[in-house]
Amino acid sequence: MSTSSPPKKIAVSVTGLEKSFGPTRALAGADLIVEAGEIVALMGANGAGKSTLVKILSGSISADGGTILLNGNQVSFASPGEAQAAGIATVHQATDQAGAAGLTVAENLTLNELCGTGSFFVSPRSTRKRAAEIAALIDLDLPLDRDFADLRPAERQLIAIARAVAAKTSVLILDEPTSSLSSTEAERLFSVLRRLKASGIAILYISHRTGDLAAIADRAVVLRGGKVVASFAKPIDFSAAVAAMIGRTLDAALHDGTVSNAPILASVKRARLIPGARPFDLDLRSGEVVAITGTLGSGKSRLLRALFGLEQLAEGEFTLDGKPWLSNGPARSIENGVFMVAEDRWASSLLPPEIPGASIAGTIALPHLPRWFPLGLLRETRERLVASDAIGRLGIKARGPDDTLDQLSGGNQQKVVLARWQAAPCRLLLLDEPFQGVDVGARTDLIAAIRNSQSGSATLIATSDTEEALEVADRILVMRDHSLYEADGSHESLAAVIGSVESIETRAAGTGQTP
Amino acid sequence: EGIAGAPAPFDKGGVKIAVISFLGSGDWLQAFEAGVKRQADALGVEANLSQARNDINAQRELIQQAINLGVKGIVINNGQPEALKDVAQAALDAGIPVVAYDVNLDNAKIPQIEQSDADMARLVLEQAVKEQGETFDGGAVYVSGFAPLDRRYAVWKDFGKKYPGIKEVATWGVVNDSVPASVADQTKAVLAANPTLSVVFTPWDEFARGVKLAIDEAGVADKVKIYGVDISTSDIQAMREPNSPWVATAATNPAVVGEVSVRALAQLIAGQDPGHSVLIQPTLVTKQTLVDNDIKTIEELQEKFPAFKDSDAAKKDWIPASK
Amino acid sequence: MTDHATASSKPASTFAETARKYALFVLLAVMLVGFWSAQPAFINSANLFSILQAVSVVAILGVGVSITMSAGGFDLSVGSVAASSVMAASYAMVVLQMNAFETLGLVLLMGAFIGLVNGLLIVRVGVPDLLATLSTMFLLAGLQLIPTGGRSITAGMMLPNGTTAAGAYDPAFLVLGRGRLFDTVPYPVIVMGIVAILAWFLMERTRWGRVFYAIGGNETAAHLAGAPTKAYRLWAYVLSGTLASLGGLIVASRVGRGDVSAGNSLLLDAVAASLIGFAVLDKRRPHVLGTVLGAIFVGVLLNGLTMLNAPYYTQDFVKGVVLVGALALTFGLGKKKR
Amino acid sequence: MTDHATASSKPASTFAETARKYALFVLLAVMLVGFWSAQPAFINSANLFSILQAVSVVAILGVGVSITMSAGGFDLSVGSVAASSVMAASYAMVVLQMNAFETLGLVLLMGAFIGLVNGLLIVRVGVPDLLATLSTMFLLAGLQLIPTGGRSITAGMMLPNGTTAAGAYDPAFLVLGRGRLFDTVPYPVIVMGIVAILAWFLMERTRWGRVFYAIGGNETAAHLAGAPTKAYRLWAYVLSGTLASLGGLIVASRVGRGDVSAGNSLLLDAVAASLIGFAVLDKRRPHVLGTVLGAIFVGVLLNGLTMLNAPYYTQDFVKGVVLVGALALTFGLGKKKR
Ligand SMILES: Nc1ncnc2c1ncn2[C@@H]1O[C@H](COP(=O)(O)OP(=O)(O)OP(=O)(O)O)[C@@H](O)[C@H]1O
Ligand SMILES: Nc1ncnc2c1ncn2[C@@H]1O[C@H](COP(=O)(O)OP(=O)(O)OP(=O)(O)O)[C@@H](O)[C@H]1O
Ligand SMILES: [Mg+2]
Ligand SMILES: [Mg+2]
Repeated sequence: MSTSSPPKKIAVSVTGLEKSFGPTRALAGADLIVEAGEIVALMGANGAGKSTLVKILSGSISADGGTILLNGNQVSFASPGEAQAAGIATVHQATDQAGAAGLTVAENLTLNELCGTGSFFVSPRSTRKRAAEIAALIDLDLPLDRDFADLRPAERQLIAIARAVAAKTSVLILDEPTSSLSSTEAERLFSVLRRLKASGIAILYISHRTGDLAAIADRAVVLRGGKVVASFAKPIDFSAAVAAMIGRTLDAALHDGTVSNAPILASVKRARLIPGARPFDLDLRSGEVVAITGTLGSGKSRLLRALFGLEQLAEGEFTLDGKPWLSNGPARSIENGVFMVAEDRWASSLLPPEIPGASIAGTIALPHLPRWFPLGLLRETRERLVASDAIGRLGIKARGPDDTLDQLSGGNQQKVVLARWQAAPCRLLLLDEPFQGVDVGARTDLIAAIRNSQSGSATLIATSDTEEALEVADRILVMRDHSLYEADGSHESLAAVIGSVESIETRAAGTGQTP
Repeated sequence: EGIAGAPAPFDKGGVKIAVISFLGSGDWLQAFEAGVKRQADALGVEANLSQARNDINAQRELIQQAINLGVKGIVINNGQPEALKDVAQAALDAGIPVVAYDVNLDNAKIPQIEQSDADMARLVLEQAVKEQGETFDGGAVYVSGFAPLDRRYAVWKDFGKKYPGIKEVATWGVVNDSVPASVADQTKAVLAANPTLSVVFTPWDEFARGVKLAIDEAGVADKVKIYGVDISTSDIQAMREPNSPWVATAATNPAVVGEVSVRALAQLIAGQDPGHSVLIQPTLVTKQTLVDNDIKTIEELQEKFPAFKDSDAAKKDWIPASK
Repeated sequence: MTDHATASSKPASTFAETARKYALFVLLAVMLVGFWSAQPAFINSANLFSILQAVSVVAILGVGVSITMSAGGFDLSVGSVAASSVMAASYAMVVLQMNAFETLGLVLLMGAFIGLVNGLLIVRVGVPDLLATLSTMFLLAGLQLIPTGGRSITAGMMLPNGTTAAGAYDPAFLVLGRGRLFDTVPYPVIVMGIVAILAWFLMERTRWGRVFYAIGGNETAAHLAGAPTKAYRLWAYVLSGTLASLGGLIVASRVGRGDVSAGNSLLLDAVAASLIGFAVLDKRRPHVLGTVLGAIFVGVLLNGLTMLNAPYYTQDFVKGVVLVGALALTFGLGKKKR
Repeated sequence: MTDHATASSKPASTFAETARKYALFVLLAVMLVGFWSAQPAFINSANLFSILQAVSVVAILGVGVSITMSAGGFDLSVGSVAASSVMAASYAMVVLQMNAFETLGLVLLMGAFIGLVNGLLIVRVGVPDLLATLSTMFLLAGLQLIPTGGRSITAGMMLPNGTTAAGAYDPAFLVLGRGRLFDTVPYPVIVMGIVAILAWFLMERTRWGRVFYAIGGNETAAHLAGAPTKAYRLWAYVLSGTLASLGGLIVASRVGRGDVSAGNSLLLDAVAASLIGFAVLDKRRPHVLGTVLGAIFVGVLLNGLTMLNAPYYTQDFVKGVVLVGALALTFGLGKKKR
């Protein structure tokens, strides 16, 4: 299973790792080796057991069986603290665990040192100084005094990454670190990872973005049903890897974008997202799927939030079905068939397991309760029915509609959140980073589901991953400095559009323009 | 284990009574219940003691519960008439005799035992006038809503009318979990604001302790004197301290109150009539008497003052004296 | 595609799970049998009803507390709302000479209004729940005494202006607290039953209850799912205030006067009831059934101990021990590994 | 890397922000001046020190409460720990005839032990914080009375076994509560000062303090960052228990006898102090400086009102009004849109 270059030192070696959650066997004897100075991509469908493996390696849960060798010594960690002390740094998949609210950005950047063995005395000044050093490692530029609670998911993810990179360990594990990052930030992360790799650190990298993996992985290992089923050395054959992962081959994802002549369903006129930004127009035709991409903080989420009624435009107006549309909040939007999946699913959609309605059925039903049960009286059979349907349709890996979301893998949680908005007829569907952590197979299914349900409605998707945009959209727009750029009106091919988009971005970066 | 020669049912024994107090804790209650136990033991009676902890509603429930339990008689210790009249009547209807201490249930069938709060306050305030003259700036610690305190404070107000020279310059007070400490903090503020203050009337010994603490801390023990109500071993020691500002207190012996209550109830159970009103006279205790007679505890006070130790109220030949 | 296991049947629950779920019921049964054998009078129906009557006020307040808790808040003011309601009811009848129905209406409105003030402080002004309700608690504790200058309210009392109060408690009002249906079931027990059933239905069987819980679990998520979260949180406090004043009305009609000491320990007991309720059915969250059962649990314990003539200071102790025991059992058995 | 996040320099704080930050200080100053002009005796140093002395116990307990709160917990048992400590100290000296130092050691150990039990119930058994400490609260309220059969403890008292207690309060012990440094500063104030400084240093200037807050902000995140979160939460309760027993020692040495009380009002006051502290410096979280200032704030208010001979029942009311006002000011000005 290991590659054939003997002089390299084995940093981590996992054999026969077992872990069950009740009846779910998350790991069924997984084996894995990562050598020093190597980046190994761990691939697998949603629920394959990747995060479980990561959690065991990082000491946050304990294995039921199997051995872990770290630099040749057998280890078993009782806590994340022990794993860190032994030289394993981890970026976890869940962004809600990336830092502590109530603490500042600076404190969160130095959290590992605070929680581990940093200097005993701290002051706001010393913390800021150390935090600035850590932030510099990945060129992170955030106001150090901002409360963590006010950060956006991408920023939280970057903090977690900076912390792990700063930990100076022998093994670095990243569980979907780029799921909220755009390609620019991801590219910056990769160069940091390459540098770390050169200094002899072993890196385990998990992602559903094949593009990312292609860019940095030396080797790919595929996990399926809790076991390693295949391993690919460089050059990695991704279509074979995906086939091993999901048990089937995917059709070429690209579809030809036809120019839609359908009537305009929603439109934005002369809009400024923030004062001083360049005004833009946007028309969404019925049946159309439009993707917006752009760098971190460019305003994608803000546009979606404004359409959903969570924020106000600085200027400009919306129309929906030809009538002016101004929502004062989610309730009104949902009533009128404008739905939104917000970008941070942990903060925006998940309920703690002990409360009623934290199940798959309850999560899907929550926004539809007034419509489904106008008299107020709940009928759980109805909720279960919809949930069972979604489980089957989207291939959600769960025991049934009553499972609570905390038991699902990240990707499966995302599917549930998406399923929620397919459970009711809609006019305008706003999806903010909808494929965060969704495996390629499931993504194809989701895209199919989105596209099939698009007869009388429009979909607007914000994504920082151009590959995703390419797969899902009829039309791609680029958001930069809070303004939209339609790269090319002719739509000869989507690939060409992306190409021109990238060049605009490069030009813009070249001018040194700041917002 | 009955008492030979006693009227039924005491000749056979096995009598069970309930004693239901409004108070929740404290030295007064402890002594009262000890008196109840002593007399009940002497009578061969089982006394079921319960406390409403200052919750008048709970006291109703407890009386109801005693009726459920089928006791032979009920002593109601303190409380409020409006809340208790109808449950007391329910007990009578169930054939259970009731006596009430310090709460006027206004029922011909219910003997009232009283320690006369008014008499206690008058005793000690007369002592104050005797020692401090008819002209002084006084203050009272008082919180309304507690029936005995209301009655004692009313006497203080009357004294103010009777002697125009007595001026009430401040009233303060608080009832919480740490009365002495909280009252001490308040008193210090009062002392600072009213340098002329020379007499403090404390209708409850917990208040007196707090005021004494403040006077000691402010170092004005020679200028400000405390006239209080109630007594306990620790009160005696506080009064005996050299240069203690607490110079006099008036009290009945709570243990005696307990004994009298049980005796009156026993008579009712035996079908006899203890009389509708049973009065227990208070005693004035001054710092001087305590020091002169070298009295250090309640027990020693009882020895030196037989009137404090025992009361003749509600006695009968067949009722054995408590040990 | 993904090789997921979709056994939609729930797995057979383990022994530990069942034990956890019913621990408090079993304990209650054991207690009932224990007290019964020690004191046969314990189990007669009059006594059982007086236990229920004794806990009715705490249970009603506890239901309010648990509703605010499910919506992610905490109402520290219930005790003083109840106490103020006792004073207000007495004032209405004794001083203002209102009749029973006017008094009921007035006091319930007052409770709702205080709840509204709490709610507005919290959702409009943005004061944290504990802080806002703590302030209200202090405020009411003082406010309720001002109209009468600190005195208790009784028929024929002297008013601060020197006149004598002309009114008295309406006998119809006293029936609420003192009467019994069919001469057996005290009305407070019936009120408690109705409140419990309605609240249970609201919280567990309607979409509104679902939203209350969703807000408590993750307010942002509930908001994004279209729930008017502020309105819901406001309503939770209004409900809690109204229920607290209902509890106060029962106390008033039992006590028959406006007493300063009424409602002293109601807050802590109500909170205790709803916290014990967490353990009932192993829900680990506030819920109505659990709250009522928690109140009854404590009521049975105290009644039994009194019957057995346990000294008063052992009661708190035993309450604590049983609590710790029950909790250790419930939570200890279900220890989840991280 | 991000192209927005412009200058890392702080924006000039707006007027509202500054107002919010110092609202409580300003209010305190206004109060001081107001009382001073109404009653010149208010401002003399003896009175100011007696205010500080009056708040010292509440402040010390409040610091404990705010430490557990910052670690995401809540200690409802501080009041009864303090009350039990009063009884324990008295018992140690009066019945067991210990001297001042043995007593101090014993009682502080007891406080730490109770904190440990709380902590273990919470982190080992998994009982929710409020529930566990509520149980302990009830348990202690009863337990403290069992050794003396419900009597308060004074020299020469009769013990349950019929003998007379031979010991007495050690005069050295009384100095703690009654003595003054340089005949001016009461020792309790000095103890409060030391506790406040140490706790402030611990919470704001050491790694440990940051971790307490991190745990309160997001326990999982702190755990994943390598903090032994269970140990920290345990320690928070041990600290809180120890501080509560220190508060109890001060009460005991002041009052000079073992008084029966449940300590509930200490609990509420301590919680109030740390909640008011949220508003100090606009931190919106529990912190030591705020707690101490919150306690002083209430102390000044009560002292001043007493001096002005305000009826006792207006005090709670004014406390409530000022609280609501301060909070509305602090939170209302800084209303954040969701
Ligand atoms: N706490 C838990 N309780 C119950 N089941 C769990 C728990 N955590 C994980 N599982 C289950 O274990 C399996 C593996 O989950 P894991 O999170 O390791 O998947 P993953 O490979 O990381 O998936 P994804 O790509 O979606 O993040 C899933 O079926 C999941 O439902
Ligand atoms: N919660 C917030 N607090 C402060 N600033 C915010 C917040 N949300 C958005 N912003 C600001 O608004 C601007 C646009 O952010 P938005 O979230 O719309 O960007 P985005 O393109 O969606 O980026 P991302 O890829 O990070 O999701 C950014 O400059 C950001 O700093
Ligand atoms: Mg995962
Ligand atoms: Mg975004």
